[in-house]
Amino acid sequence: MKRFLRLRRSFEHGVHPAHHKEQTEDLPIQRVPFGRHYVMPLGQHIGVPCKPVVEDGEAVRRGQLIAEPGGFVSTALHSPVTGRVTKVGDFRGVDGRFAPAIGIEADAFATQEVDASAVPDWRGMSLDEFIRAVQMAGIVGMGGAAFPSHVKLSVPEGTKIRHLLVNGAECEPFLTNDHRLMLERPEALLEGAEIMRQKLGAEETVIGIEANKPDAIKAIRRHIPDGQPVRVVSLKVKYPQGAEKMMIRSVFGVEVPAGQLPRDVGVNVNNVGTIVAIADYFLRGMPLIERIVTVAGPGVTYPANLVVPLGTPVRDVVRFCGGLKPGSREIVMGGPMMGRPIASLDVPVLKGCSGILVFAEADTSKRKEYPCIRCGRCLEACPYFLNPSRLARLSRARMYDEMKAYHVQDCVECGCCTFACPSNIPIVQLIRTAKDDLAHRKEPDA
Amino acid sequence: MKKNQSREEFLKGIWRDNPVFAQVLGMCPMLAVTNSAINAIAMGAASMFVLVGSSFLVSTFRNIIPKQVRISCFIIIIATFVTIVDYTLLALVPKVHKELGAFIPLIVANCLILGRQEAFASRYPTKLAVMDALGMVVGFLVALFSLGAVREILGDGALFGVKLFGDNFEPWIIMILPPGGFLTLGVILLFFNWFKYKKDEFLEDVAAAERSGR
Amino acid sequence: MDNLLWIFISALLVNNFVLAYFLGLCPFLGVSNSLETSFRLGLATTFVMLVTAVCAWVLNTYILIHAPYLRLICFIVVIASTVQFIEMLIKKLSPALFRAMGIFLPLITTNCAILGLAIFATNRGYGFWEGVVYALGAGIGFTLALTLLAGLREESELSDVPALIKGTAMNLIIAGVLSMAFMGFAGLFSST
Amino acid sequence: MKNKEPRLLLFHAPLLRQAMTTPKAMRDVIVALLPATGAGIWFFGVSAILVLGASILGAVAAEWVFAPRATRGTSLLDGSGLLTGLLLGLTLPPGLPMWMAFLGGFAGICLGKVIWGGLGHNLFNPALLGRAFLLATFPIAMTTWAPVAPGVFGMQAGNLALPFMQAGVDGVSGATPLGLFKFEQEVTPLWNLAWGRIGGSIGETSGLLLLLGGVYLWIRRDLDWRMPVSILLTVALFSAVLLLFDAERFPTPLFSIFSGGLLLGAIYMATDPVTSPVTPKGTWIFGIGVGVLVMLIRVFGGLPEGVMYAILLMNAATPLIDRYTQPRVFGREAKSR
Amino acid sequence: MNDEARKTATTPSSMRLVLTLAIAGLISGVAIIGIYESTLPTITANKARELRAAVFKVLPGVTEMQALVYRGGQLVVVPEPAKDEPVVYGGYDDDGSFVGYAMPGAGPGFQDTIAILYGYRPAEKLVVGMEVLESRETPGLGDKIYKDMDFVDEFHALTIEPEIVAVKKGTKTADNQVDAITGATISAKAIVRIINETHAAWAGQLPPPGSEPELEVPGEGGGGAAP
Ligand SMILES: Cc1cc2nc3c(=O)[nH]c(=O)nc-3n(C[C@H](O)[C@H](O)[C@H](O)COP(=O)(O)O)c2cc1C
Ligand SMILES: Cc1cc2nc3c(=O)[nH]c(=O)nc-3n(C[C@H](O)[C@H](O)[C@H](O)COP(=O)(O)O)c2cc1C
Ligand SMILES: Cc1cc2nc3c(=O)[nH]c(=O)nc-3n(C[C@H](O)[C@H](O)[C@H](O)COP(=O)(O)O)c2cc1C
Ligand SMILES: Cc1cc2nc3c(=O)[nH]c(=O)nc-3n(C[C@H](O)[C@H](O)[C@H](O)CO)c2cc1C
Ligand code: SF4
Ligand code: SF4
Ligand code: SF4
Ligand code: SF4
Ligand code: FES
Repeated sequence: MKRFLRLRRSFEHGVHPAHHKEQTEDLPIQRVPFGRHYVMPLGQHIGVPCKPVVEDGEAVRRGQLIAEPGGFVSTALHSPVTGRVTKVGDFRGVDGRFAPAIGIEADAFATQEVDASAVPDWRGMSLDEFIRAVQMAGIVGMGGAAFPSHVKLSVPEGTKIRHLLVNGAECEPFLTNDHRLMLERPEALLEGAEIMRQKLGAEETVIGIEANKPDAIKAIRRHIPDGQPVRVVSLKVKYPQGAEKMMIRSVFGVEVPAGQLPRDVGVNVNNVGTIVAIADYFLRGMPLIERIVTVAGPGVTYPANLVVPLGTPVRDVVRFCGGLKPGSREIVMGGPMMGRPIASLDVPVLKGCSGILVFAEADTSKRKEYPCIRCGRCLEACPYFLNPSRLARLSRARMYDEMKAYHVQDCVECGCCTFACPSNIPIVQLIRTAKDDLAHRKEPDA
Repeated sequence: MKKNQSREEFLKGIWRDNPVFAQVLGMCPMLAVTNSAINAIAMGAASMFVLVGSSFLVSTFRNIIPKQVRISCFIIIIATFVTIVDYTLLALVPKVHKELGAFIPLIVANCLILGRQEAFASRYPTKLAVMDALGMVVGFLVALFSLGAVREILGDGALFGVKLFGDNFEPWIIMILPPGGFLTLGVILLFFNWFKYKKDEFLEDVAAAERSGR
Repeated sequence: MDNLLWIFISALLVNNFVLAYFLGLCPFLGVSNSLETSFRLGLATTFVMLVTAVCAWVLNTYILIHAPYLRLICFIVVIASTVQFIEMLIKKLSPALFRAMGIFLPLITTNCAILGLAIFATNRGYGFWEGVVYALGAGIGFTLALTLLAGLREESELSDVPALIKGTAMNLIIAGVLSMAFMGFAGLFSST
Repeated sequence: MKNKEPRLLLFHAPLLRQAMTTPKAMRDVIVALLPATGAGIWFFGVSAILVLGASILGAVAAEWVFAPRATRGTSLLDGSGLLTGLLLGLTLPPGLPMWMAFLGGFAGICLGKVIWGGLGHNLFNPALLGRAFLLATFPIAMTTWAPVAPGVFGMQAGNLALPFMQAGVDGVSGATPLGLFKFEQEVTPLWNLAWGRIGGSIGETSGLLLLLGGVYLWIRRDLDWRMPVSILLTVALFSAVLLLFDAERFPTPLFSIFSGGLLLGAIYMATDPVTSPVTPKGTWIFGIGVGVLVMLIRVFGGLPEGVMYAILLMNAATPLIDRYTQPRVFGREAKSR
Repeated sequence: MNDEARKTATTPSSMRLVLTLAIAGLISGVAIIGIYESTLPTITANKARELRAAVFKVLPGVTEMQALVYRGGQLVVVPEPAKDEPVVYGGYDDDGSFVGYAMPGAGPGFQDTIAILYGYRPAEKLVVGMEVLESRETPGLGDKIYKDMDFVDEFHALTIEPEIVAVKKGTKTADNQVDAITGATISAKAIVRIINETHAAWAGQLPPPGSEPELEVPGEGGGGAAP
């Protein structure tokens, strides 16, 4: 059975949204010209916010450290441009609320180049030094969660990482940034992967890519240096193929036990963007100061794949793409399935922002909601085999504690259930509400 | 004072604390024998005799009966009265007895009766106890009758066996069958709730009006 | 006279104690809000019914033929005391079992389903085995009805039932529908 | 650039949805039922139209009357009330007085839907609840099967009985294939069963057209194929086994499947998503349960037909089934819920 | 409430408890026996009257009856048949000559057990009357077995051998056939089945026609309890 499943190279359940990638998949990556104002939020990664090391008015160079980690699950921050720190204080964040950040004004006359003076010698490093270096390079998961990558590297005693899994699934519709990256910089990807693999002491690197990117698969296969243990695996096109646990299931045919982490089955999962970031730092000395963003969606005049300096206001990016079409009402950071809607165009591009998608009101989820008719479509969709219908009804009845019995905590909020629901029930929000309630009720005693 | 207290005890059972509608007690005989008005009345009468009689005895001897064995005593007393009723009906009106069948002896088990002994008769002086019993049983009778009447009228097109709608009325058989019992009582309870709800609403409005009036 | 299979099926489905005879409604409406409780109450009832059937048979064959007028009192007293005795026994022998259903026994012993069983069995002149099978059918039937109702009630917690209907009214209507559905069993195994 | 800042909305992801919506599902079912309905009208003439109309009217009326003033009318838009009425009508004998059909639809929606809080909250199948109510209330009228009408314009006198009055003429009962088989040991030829030129409820007679509608629903992914399959398989197996015992007394599998309301029930009523289990395993259990009950009632019970009762009984068991067939969660050991 | 307090204050001796119960029991016993004794005659009289009425109904022309049971290989007359001992009633006309048996029988119907009494004339092997004593059949359908006179009348001259069969309404041809009731086939067939079964059960025990037991005590027939 397991064997058979492995042959299928996929997981069970999940959904098949139209993937809308044709808009951008053939557009080469471009650079956005530097603008004037940049904002670097201190808490743009999962975990503890970082601590600024610059003051107002201080001059900073592109790639210079401007904030250091605030703890272990935290990373450094570097200036995306050469210029002056305008303000260390509160700026409007993605959700519209104010949050601590560093404002930088670009120097219009500076040559915006990174001083690659100090390229670290990763071979010489011990694992701990390497982890520290990754942390100081400000590298986090580019797969959307923006989880500090060094944390994943630091495996506790006894657990042995056998596989490095590079996540090139890009299962979310519209997004093609990982796709272009794999197509245009396969060497960098392979170099980065090799660095990670050696440091982790993993036996092999597996690169998982959805079957709808044959060119990327070919490109990478072509560049694999002989002797480097790399496997490129073509995966069934299905959302959420890119969810790490799903991908592990697809590639290795094993399920990561609930509540445990990939490392517990000897796998370390990293997004292709993350891997390339590793290569850029350890081979070219460039910390994480820019990322590739897909700008697409029915509301964008000229869709594109762009290299965007972190901290660039969405407004500038959108303007570069020819501005918004009339009637655009919703802008999402990330993918249409899991991304977050943003409250204003001043929001800066963050490390975890894989896409900027613009929709008109008609395309959004403003649809009439009907009662749950218990049709079971959501059960058929949920990749974690939960019972979303039940969870939603329990949440409506405010019976949050009962929801634990139905493993509400195992939900990753992938949105498959809501996608599948014919009654347009906001299942994910209902589940999120319950999770928050449970979490906050826990706080006092924990 | 005492006078209208006993009146109070009598009245509460009929509506506010109606054993069936408000307290949901003694359902079994309630539903089982109410497929015709006459049976309902007969059952009510039987229960009345038993309840009033035993309440009288219990409250008269309430100081003599030790707590520890009171339940047993209650049951013995009740069972005695029930047996008496049973034989009397069998002797005087065999037809009715046949209709009510096994449900006369079952009056013993009726929660209502034991409940009243425990909750009231064993604590209060005879007069009040009897009044309370009367009130309860009249309330019980009202419930039984309304149920029996509805079921007979719809289920047989008749009341007390008198045809109401002429011969080719189509009887609603279900009303005489068990489901009819459950459904009818359910609907009656629904109206009871609705009425209470409306009443509360009304009272609130009045209160509000007064407040604004001040 | 009636064959055992028919006695069993009749008591279990066709003439279900709760849904066709309206016996034991108080626990049916009172306790059925939780599934576990309902199920255990059902088991306890089944057990007491078995005891009752045996008691009734003994009484009928040895005592009541001489003094029929003592029927009611005998039934009550004997059944109650026997159950109490067994209750103590269980408490001693298997605390687990006691916790499972013992707590219900006092609640049940005087309820009308039990007494009804004794009286019906007597009226139909059932012999020992007939009585036992009858009790088994009635008990399991009671458990079945109780469990179904409990399940439906728990489900209705999740649906927005209008406030007016919530409570006894709703339970009665569910019961009504159930007994309507059980009418389908009418005549089961009687014509074969 | 040209356009001024838009006021941004903050709808939550996922922004994408698959095409199906609940009202569409209801509409599909109605469409799927049209052929069988047409056949009913063809076989039973004006009577069929009258009965169907009355039951639909009853259902919709109840929906309308009991809707809270605020949403009055809107609850009709999802079409589930109409569907309930139609399905109920299809399960009624063509000769039924219209007032009874109306009452059935009304009672079905009241007891079967409104009380529970409307669409999606009901525990029992409203249409079948309505039918069960009628059958228990007017057993004679409900088991009086009009013969197939002479032509499309044929009509039963019974339809026009005054409200609350009897249907005067009491027709021949037991004229359904099942009745004939059970009480006169008389087998109806299979072709008649499949095509439907036989006595019975308006919508139940034409097996082939019902299957056709089922296929349509299956293609549109509106029904869970497990349900009809499990029911029909169980019934077929059950009667096949019985045949081994006594080929004389028991019906053949094909007869069992095509006679009575089995196809209508298995394809359109057991599949009512609201009142059947959500979990796939639960669906199998439900289906098998229905199959077994149907055969029990038909073969060993007093009534000639048991599909309605079987489905209602399994409806009652659905909460339990759902509860004990929770799917195994990803990365966890298999356990009940 | 103060008497409440008093009660709890004094914990009575177990002696007192037993005594109380004993007294209560005694009183109730007396009461019950009293009512029993005082009502017994009327009750038995009622029962007897009902029974006689039923017997005379199912055996036309009968004016006297007595209870017969099968003991020691033959039918004997008993004033008081023992409990649950199968019994039939012999019916006799004015001049005391035997007319036929009234035979009680019971069996499952559509809803619940049906109990009937039917008259049987062994000489012609004829069923000459049938009365339903007890049934919970559906009103309007099943209860036609005693409300629908056409059906009841069919049992006035019915050949019982080889056996009675119920046929679809209006298709009666032979005189061992009964027209079933449309809409209540099952109940109708149940009646027929009960008669057949009862007949089969007694077949071996009834004496050959002509040698039935004599009428013993004129007047009060056996007051045996109806089944
Ligand atoms: C406390 C904590 C510790 C983690 N440690 C590891 C780790 O050791 N190895 C790993 O692969 N991922 C680790 N993760 C990261 C998660 O497995 C996951 O990769 C991260 O939350 C982003 O993944 P997502 O995009 O699927 O949410 C950790 C996450 C948390 C919250
Ligand atoms: C529903 C869901 C879908 C995801 N899809 C992808 C994906 O397609 N590609 C990807 O790289 N990460 C995806 N992620 C994030 C991965 O689970 C995982 O966090 C990431 O690959 C770890 O690498 P990173 O920490 O470098 O981002 C997804 C996460 C979730 C919960
Ligand atoms: C609510 C209800 C009650 C019924 N009651 C009886 C009954 O008491 N006796 C009976 O023989 N059939 C009863 N039936 C069964 C059918 O009326 C009857 O058996 C069926 O129509 C076949 O009989 P037929 O061939 O004479 O029409 C009942 C059916 C229903 C739905
Ligand atoms: C496949 C399918 C089957 C349905 N079957 C029924 C049915 O048998 N009876 C009914 O009242 N409604 C049925 N409905 C409509 C709807 O589910 C029903 O009105 C709800 O039970 C009302 O809450 C069905 C809907 C679908 C999609
Ligand atoms: S981040 Fe979103 S779009 Fe990108 S790969 Fe993961 S799921 Fe797909
Ligand atoms: S998909 Fe929507 S309607 Fe269907 S069961 Fe799930 S929540 Fe209910
Ligand atoms: S389960 Fe969902 S909420 Fe919980 S940590 Fe994972 S993604 Fe976040
Ligand atoms: S959001 Fe949660 S419940 Fe819904 S499909 Fe994804 S994991 Fe399952
Ligand atoms: S009256 Fe029957 S249990 Fe209470």
